Amino acid sequence: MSKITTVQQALANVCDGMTLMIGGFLAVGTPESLVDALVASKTKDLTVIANDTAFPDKGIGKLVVNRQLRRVIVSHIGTNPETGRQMNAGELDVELVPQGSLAEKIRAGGAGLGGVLTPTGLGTIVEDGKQKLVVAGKEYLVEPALRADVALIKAHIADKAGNLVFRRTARNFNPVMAMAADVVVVEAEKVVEVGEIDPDLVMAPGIFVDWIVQA
Amino acid sequence: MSKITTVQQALANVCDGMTLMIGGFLAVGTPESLVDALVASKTKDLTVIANDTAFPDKGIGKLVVNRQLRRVIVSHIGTNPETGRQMNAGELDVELVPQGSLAEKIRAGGAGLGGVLTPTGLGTIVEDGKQKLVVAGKEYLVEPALRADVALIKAHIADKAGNLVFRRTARNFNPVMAMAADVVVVEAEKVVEVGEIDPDLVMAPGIFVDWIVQA
Amino acid sequence: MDAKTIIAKRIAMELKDGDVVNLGIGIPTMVADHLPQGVQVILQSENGFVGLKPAEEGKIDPDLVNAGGKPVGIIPGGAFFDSCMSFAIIRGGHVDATVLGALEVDQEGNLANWMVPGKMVPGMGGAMDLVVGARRVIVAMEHTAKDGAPKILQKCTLPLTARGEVDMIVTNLAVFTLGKSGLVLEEVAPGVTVDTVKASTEAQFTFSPSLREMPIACD
Amino acid sequence: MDAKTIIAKRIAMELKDGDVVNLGIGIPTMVADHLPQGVQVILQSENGFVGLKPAEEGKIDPDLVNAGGKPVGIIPGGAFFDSCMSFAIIRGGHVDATVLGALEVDQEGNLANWMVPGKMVPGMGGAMDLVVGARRVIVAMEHTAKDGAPKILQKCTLPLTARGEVDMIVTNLAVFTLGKSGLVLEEVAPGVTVDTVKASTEAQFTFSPSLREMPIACD
Repeated sequence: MSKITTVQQALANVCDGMTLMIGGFLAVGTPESLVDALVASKTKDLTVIANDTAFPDKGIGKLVVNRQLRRVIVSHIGTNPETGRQMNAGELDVELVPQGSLAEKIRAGGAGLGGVLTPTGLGTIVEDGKQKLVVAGKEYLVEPALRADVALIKAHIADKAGNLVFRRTARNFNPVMAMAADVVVVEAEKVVEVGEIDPDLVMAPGIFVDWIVQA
Repeated sequence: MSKITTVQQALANVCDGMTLMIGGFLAVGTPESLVDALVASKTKDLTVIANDTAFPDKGIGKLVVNRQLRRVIVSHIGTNPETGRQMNAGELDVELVPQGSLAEKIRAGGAGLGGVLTPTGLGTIVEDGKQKLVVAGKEYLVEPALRADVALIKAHIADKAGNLVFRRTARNFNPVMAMAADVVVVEAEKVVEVGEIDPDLVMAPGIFVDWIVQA
Repeated sequence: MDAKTIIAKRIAMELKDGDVVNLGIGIPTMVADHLPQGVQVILQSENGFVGLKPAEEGKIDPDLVNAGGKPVGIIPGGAFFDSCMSFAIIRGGHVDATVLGALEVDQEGNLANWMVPGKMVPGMGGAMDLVVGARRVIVAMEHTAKDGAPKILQKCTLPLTARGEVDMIVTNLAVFTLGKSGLVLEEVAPGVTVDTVKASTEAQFTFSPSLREMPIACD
Repeated sequence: MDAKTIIAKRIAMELKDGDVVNLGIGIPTMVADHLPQGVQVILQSENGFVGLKPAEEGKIDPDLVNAGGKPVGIIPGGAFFDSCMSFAIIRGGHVDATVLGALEVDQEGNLANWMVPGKMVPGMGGAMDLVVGARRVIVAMEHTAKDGAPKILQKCTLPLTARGEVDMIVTNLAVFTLGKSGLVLEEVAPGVTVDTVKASTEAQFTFSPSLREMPIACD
């Protein structure tokens, strides 16, 4: 069964109310074709887990502006004034998570861990409602794992088995999110035949990937 | 300051009673020149954290046979009868850790996490003496982080800044251990100039590495 | 057909095309040789890759071994990774099935396959993670010990590998499943009676409404 | 020399050759331009690499940006990685120093730099991890707010970024260290009196036995 599909077919996996992970850091490494199709689809009430809400006209920001999100779990919203506006107006639920904790929570979700123990956030409002634990005499916050229904990620190269190669800082959250969702859709800049990527150089193995869309 | 040094200089960092991490899986990916020099050095009372104790004449097994170890933290000792013999005779303390938990404990040590929450080992003797925690209604074992004084690892290629590339299944615990020790010594099959490795293809960044020895 | 081949052939029928599968040493390894026509699985090797295949003669690479340290190969489309990623794959539910041997299994799905106190303590290696993490855990073993003692028990006596994780037991005599209704006998091997299975099994089990003969072609 | 340059130059003197350093946006970024001769640091960028350098003209790569999303370059010997590894590096103590701005710092080493309730809530981004994880946390800021209100307080009033992690504060007026003996005034800027520092600082502090003038060359 081929993993290569169209943007429309790939997004048939996304329904109202679902939780999505979307790769990218200030829209660098965000699968823009998938986001654009999601905007066109008018799917709504989504929860998005991502590093940030990018810009009003770029990346995840477009979903915010189009009011398709009910909730975001992100480390940063400062570059998208619309996110702050909707948050202050009570229209969008914003959960802010330290960037390193966010990465570990997603990784834990993909790795079958219940969570990790981190010193990050101790003594801050990030503590609120979280368990704390002492290990070897030091206190840590328990940061529970995160998973999503669907992950939308961007790769530089994908082979037809879904093995992925990322490029420069467009890598960011993409490989980690590839592990942590029930359905993983990749937008690849380049699609190559199986066997063209040296197995030592694969950055995310194809077994994580369900669908590949050519950018 | 160059990171390239001799085996002898690199091992000047290892003293009696220290805790070492040593890369490899049944001796594949183990830095044999470093192990041989350690055998010759007669350093003793070492604690070794590794996947296994390999074979009596290969990899970490040589340190067992030479009675330089007081304690091993490993997932498997079945291929080295001498480890079992010393354990049963009360001469060597053997802590057995599930392989995946061992990898995560080392990673946690390198990543500044206090530990991870894993379902592995629940209901088994691995639970003994460990904290348990319920997250989102599921029970997990708390597996605390591990660190070492010195890590001895093997790479296929190192550039002179310590950026590393591993090969095939010789990768195993090597990149993870590179994060988790105060001093990291790499035995590289090939040493190249800085800039010769594409920064996208570095598997462990040079900032982890203190010393490089040509195999 | 010998006992091991029966077990391997029957388990091979459980695997679907495209499944990611981790096979233990011994009988489980033989499963790969008996896959039905048209079924290709992706073999995961816990020492750090997906896409395991037998080594090609004259192409031995000392850096490319399986979890038993033996030389193997990799298929086009395979991928190498470090031990952390390998067990993230295993623990994270990215392995569809693991097939492994057992010293004892019990009617609650508990598995013991890693140590005999005072005798054999090789270490659990990756077994505990595999049994907890794989979506399906299939035990492959001869029905009884060499001395005829049952290995499918009411309660394991040896230290456990994992608690309540076994989904299926395939032996040379029978196939059992484990689920909400406990241990259920699904199939008996050709020429084997239910009474024989009963006599060699200590565990309590029920009969599947669709109890049948193990569909093993005699080739 | 303007306030920002004084601060950047003074902090640059704290960095050692080979240090791995993460620089925040604003004054901290300027530190890289004022490193003493012979000192080269390795800049870490939390969006996923070490070896940051300014972008070369005509060589803009949309995939290569800093943590503020601006085009940059990478030095030979640099390396890219994913966000998990980036913060493993940060949290794991592999960053020798982080330099970042503050809204408030207090005499217990607490730092507030990520939100003003009811006003500015951009999110903490990577700041909380950086302040907890870096071996040295150096705060770079003008000594007082624009309205002259002190920013070095007895106790932070804004939501904290991290508790007790600040090691050094460098302002246009003074240099403080934070350790077991609390907040210690180490240096005052050329032409600035201790009384001026006192008047613009709410926190209680002691004087270093080696209190001196900030060694900033006027070039």
